[in-house]
Amino acid sequence: MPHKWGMAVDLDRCTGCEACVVACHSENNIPTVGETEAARGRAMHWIRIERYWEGEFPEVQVKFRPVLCQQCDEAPCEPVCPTYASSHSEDGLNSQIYNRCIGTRYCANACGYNVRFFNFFTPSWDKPLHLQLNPDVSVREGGVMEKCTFCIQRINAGKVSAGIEQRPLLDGEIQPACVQSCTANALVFGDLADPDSTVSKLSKSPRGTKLLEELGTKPKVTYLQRGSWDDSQKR
Amino acid sequence: MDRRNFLKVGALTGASATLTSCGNPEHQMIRFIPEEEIQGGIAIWKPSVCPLCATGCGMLVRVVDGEAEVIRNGKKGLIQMGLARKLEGNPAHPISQGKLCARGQAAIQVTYHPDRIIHPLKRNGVRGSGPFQEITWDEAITILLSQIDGLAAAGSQNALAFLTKPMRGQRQTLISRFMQSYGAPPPMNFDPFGDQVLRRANAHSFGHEQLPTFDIAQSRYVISFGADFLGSWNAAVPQSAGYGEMRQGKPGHRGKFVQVEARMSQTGANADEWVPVNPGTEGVLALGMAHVIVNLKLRPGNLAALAEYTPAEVAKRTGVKTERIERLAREFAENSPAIAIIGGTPLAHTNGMFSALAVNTLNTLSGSMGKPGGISFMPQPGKDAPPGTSFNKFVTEQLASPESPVKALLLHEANPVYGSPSAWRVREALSKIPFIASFGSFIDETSILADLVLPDHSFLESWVDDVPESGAGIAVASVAPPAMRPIHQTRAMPDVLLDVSHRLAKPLQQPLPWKTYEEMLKDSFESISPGADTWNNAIANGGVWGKTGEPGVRPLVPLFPRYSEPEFDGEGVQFPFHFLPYKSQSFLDGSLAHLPWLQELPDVLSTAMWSSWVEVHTETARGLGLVQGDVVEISSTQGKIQAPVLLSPGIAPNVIAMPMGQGHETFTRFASGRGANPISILAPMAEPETGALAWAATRVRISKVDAASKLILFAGGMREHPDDHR
Amino acid sequence: MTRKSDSSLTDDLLRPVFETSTKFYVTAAVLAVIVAAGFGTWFYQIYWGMGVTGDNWPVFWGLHETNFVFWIGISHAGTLISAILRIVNATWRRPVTRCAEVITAFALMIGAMFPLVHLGRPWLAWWLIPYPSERLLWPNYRSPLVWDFFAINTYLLSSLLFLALPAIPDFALIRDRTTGWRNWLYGKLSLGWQGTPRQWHRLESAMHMMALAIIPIAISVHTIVSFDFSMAVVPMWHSTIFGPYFVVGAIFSGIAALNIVMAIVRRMLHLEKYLQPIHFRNLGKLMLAMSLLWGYFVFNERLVTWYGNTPHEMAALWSTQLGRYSPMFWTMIFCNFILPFPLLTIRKLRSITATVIASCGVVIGMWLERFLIIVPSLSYKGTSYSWGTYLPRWPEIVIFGASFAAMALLYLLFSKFIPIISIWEMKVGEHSNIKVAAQVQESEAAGELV
Amino acid sequence: MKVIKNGVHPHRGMLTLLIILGILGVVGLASGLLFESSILKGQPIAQNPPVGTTGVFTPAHSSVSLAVRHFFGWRPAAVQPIAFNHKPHLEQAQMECLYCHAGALTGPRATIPGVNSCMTCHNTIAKDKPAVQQIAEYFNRGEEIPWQRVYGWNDEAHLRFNHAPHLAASVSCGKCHGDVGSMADAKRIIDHSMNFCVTCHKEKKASIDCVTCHF
Repeated sequence: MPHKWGMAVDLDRCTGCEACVVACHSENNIPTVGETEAARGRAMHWIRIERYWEGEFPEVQVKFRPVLCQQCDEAPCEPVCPTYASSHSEDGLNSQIYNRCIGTRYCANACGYNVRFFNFFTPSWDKPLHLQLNPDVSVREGGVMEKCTFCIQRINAGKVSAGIEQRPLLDGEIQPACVQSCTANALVFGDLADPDSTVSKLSKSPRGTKLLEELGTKPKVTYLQRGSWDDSQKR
Repeated sequence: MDRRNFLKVGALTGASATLTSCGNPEHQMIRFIPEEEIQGGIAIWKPSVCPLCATGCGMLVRVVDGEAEVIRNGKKGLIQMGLARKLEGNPAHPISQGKLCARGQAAIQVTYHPDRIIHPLKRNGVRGSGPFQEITWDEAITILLSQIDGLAAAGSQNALAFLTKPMRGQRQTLISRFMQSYGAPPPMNFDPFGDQVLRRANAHSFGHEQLPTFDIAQSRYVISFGADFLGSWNAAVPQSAGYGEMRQGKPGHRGKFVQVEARMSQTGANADEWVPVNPGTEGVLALGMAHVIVNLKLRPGNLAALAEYTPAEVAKRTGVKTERIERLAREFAENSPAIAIIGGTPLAHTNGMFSALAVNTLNTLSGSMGKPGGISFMPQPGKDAPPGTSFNKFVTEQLASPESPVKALLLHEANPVYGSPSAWRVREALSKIPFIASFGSFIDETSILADLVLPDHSFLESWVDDVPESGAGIAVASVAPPAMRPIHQTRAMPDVLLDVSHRLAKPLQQPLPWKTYEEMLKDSFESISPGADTWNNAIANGGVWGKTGEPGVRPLVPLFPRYSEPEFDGEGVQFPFHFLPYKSQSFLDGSLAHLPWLQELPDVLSTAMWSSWVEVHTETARGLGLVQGDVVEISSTQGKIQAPVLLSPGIAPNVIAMPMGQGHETFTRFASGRGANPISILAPMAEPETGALAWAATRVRISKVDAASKLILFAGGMREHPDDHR
Repeated sequence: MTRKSDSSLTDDLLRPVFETSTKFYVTAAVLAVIVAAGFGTWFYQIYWGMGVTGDNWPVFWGLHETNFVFWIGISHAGTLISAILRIVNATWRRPVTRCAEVITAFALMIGAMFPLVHLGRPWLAWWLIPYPSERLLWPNYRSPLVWDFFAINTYLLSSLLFLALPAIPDFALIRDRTTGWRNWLYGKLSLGWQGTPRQWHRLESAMHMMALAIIPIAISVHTIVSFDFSMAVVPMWHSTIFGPYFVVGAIFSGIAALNIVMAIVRRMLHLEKYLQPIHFRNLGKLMLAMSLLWGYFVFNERLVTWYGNTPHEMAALWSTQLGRYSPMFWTMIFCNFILPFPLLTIRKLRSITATVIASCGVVIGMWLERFLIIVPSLSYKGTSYSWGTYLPRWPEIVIFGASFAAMALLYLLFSKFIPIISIWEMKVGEHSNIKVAAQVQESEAAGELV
Repeated sequence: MKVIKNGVHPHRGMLTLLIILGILGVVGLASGLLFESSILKGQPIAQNPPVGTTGVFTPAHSSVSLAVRHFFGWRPAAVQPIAFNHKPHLEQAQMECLYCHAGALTGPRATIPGVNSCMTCHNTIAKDKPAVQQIAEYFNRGEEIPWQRVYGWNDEAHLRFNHAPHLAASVSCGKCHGDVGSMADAKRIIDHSMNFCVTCHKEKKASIDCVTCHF
């Protein structure tokens, strides 16, 4: 049975600590573009914490929202790619095949969430910083689009070991770097095809919403909205 | 040629023909035989301890083989070795609980930093100007020995000083023993933004001179007075984990969280209710709540002692409405277990002690001390090191006497030249010292003054140990062997110190019998919990932990502190704004500004990268005719700095705030000459009892200056459209 | 002016082919230098990466894509117009058609360059060609970019044919007047044309078929170009009117370009006798009609968006109406609508110069329109946190400039090798009816300035 | 032929024009090349390359020739520093592939054995052989032998191959590496084209998802 990888993001737990952001950089060899390029809007963060102000001083509040690739079932990025570099994997991931990418950047324009990032230059690391690179993930060269993969290298590794041991994958056995690092356990990853998995249960929560649902992209990331204290008092 | 290549040729045009002639990329470098058993491509996880902040998270290091450029017997070459690739929290460790914050995960870049000092250095030119020359370890040790022995010969052992960042565990023990047995004063810890005030207050209130541990997970109501406990204060990682549980871990019970502060912190941003108060009046609010609680007989207490803290009076002082005070008080009393936390800014006023005691009183009233969902104190096994002496005292003495009382200074990972107000004139003080040796891994504002640099291993390359002060309900002693072999010509500071202690003219064999730091750790751990394989288990798991003794809290009658008015430097007309420097979420007090991942990490509230900024309330800015990105000059009585403006609705109109961390003069290619350092313009105000720096007691004025803005924001929504950024 | 003898007409029209002034060489050289600079810049961009452009997150498309749409638009001048005119058999078309068709051919070639220029890894562009590869992969036929690939190639091929067919008799003409390599060359080009009635008949019928076929092709091409945008769920892109909107815009800018080119050719090759005020006036009328249509579409697009009032679309909309992009928008309105109107309607103002001025305005305006379709929408896409903006950098601007130089250069060379006015069609016109002459006299009576 | 009044002679006119254009075209491309080759030689470039303050950017390839070779998938055949001969090891000594290439069983990389593992046998066996003596020299110098990889893909393939699952699926070494036993030094006799991989994956009902190999 094919898997259907998905994520639940509990906005009530998320503290905006950004551990996930660095974890992602570390796991996926995401280049540090430097001051000049960052100023030109070329900084790469496969996962980011969006911050929104609400209300006015002194009654001001902030809402954090971790945004990563939503791994849509109806992904706008997929049909527009002329070379299938952006395509739907068996497990329902929006896979980005770097070697097939010719750099039209059409997928990034089509994406409603702006979670795709383009290698405007070929990155390099001041020695010996290159030793920190994760050998299980390829380093993308200039002209190639990249994005969150739900840590496909971890998914594949998990499948391989399970396959060799000839056992099914356990719920929570595979954790993307962001989920693993999330200090408040706000991120939960798992198989939506398995109704008993934690993520499936959370995705069905009454607090569950999808990001920009109106686009009809059928995201596999569910956002659990913040509860309010008074509700919990009523219960 | 098959079809495929034919098409390629077509695509490539004739140009390729001319291009193929160019040079050959593969160049051969000699490869040394590996010095360890290692299988290619297989990842192994090794325990370690995060050294970046005082939390002391236990972590796992993912080690995969790779080819590092090293020098072996004079030859440069490649060697296949196990290399740390990623840092994650150690699930078995009670503090980190398998998690690690952004800073901790970026710690890996300390090891691989391109500007790390890779071999011993000797000053070669004017002190502070920079030029160093490479020397061998033997030369380096000889120089150090001659200096120390020289002092001993002159009979002025007490002229030796040791300055470190706050350290715990055996490193601290080793250093203090070394100093003690040599006959020098105890080592100094440099930590101007630490929590001495709170520790002292806790000693008064609960008999523990220690930071508290909060059981937030079990708590139903958390009110925090300025404590950024989810970001940069105390044990942020376990506190975040607990916070998550408090919110959604207990079905049907969603704990409430109220934050009291003048500038919205990352923690404040998560609050159900954010309560801005006038700077320095947090304690007043706490006692106001206490007054209501006692008055309404929600808890027993001596109302007379609280007479002056009637809601009306408190409202006048704090700027918080009476009804709100009463409501908060009621909620706090009715939803137990409840926790009141104080940390950061409120303690950084001249009346910090008052505020701390006031909040402690609130906690005593709540009755959740030492209970689940309340506050406890971690037992700290093997904590025998005497407390360090005051750094301020040392500096003043230095400046006072014409002839430097300190003849030789040993420096380890402390950067006071950057990290203290310019009014302290640390640079002058240190410059008077004839000989300075630094064990640090980087050239920063302080270590550039050194005459001798003996670079330490990175924490991944050396034996690490720690005894966390707070963050878990049980006792924890962490220890871990090196996760990887050193990639540079460095040596572990403890080993060097032991080596030196044995080779002194009067060897310190007796107090420091160990050959290596490893042996010392082994002994200490077997003394903590005797047992055959304690040690092996400890280094396999990354430490030992468990219930050793009770996290006892002396049950106290609430003690009601006397009110003391906060004092500020710079009078209100000339300097209309309170100036709040705060620990940057990425760089803390600036010691992490050299890590590129953290430089490019968007600050979660401002989304700023690679830059420093000053937060100004939207209305205030409008009044001053300032827009997003305008560069302003911030002047206090002590000096002036420049920074771009960041509009924020989350800050009191009479306050401006600025993150610490940027504004380094010399601190690697990534941090040098970037942004401005708010610490430099702080007034040398102090909390009277502890003498701790009151870093929030400075007032400033701001004026627009004509300068190119270096404000780099990740969020295009804020970068391009400051008004639509909601 | 009276009817000329065939030979004098032929000599007139062949003069550019045979006479080569130094002025020509200088112009060609200057243009060639600019084109070379363009190629050098492209190489620079390939070497370092797309980062040398102003593209960023989230505005991943900028000037290159604008130019792509712009040039494809320009290409709609020729073939489409001449095809229509041929079908309705408007006699005044005769001197105009070839000028027009040439524009199509070259504008398409240049336009088709830009998709390559904008690629992050252009050396892999051949993956768009469907061929059975050892990877067992085909292009993704769901992608509008692949549709583009086919549509543009089809259009290029057919308009080249459409250009070549009626040129055959003229090739033959030159063949008969030359010796040596040119005799050989034009001999090959003229495909053994002898001018027999059968050949004439075949040519005519072929031209008719082509004319009929080319119109749907042309329309489909720019509709498909519009699909590049309208198929994506991006504010202001995801619109059903984009097809006709783009086609109208294309023809609009096409006619403008044609006017300008005709004026230049007229001046440089001294063809005042053949390209006459009437042609400009008629094309002007056509352009005016297009201007109205275009205005209607713009109004329509904006009104619907405003009425629909979805937050992100409104953000993009207001940025063009009052926000950061509004100066460009209002310039566009002025150039495409307010400027042409008086110049093309008021009799007193009507003149070649006026038409040319209006046309220049329209070309600028239409370029702005392409820019305003692409950039603001991308700037205001997705969550407001990730909004952005765009400013071009020098490589884009250099390549932009070079594309115009390339157009001029190609046109110059073409007019050097092939008479820019179809000689035989002129002759046919001379013989078949006197209309042209009549119109000419009438226009002179109207005191048209030449 | 007919010479037209006061005109340049047509033939010459055309030819000169063509020549001029040709030259300019070449200049255009050459300018690019020169600028670029100056980088290859490490000379300072006139215009600063558009790189970040941290100098984090390089061209996609260290040299144009490398780029071209990668583009065409040209890889020179591996030339080994020592004339290693698989035959005796596999035939006389009856060794398994996995004895030396142990990594294949448990990990992604088959791993080329280090000089240490050579010496485990060869400090006693066949010490007289010149090749073995060469190995000993390396060993004594404390250096690894710079063996060259025979197979493998260039970076643009973004291919993450893992030996372990293939062995678990009992794919014989020879299936992808040929009968190394019959060769002196291992040669790249099987083209590891995508076709080769995908065909086998299809036969074995293994996943042919792109992300199975490319990530």
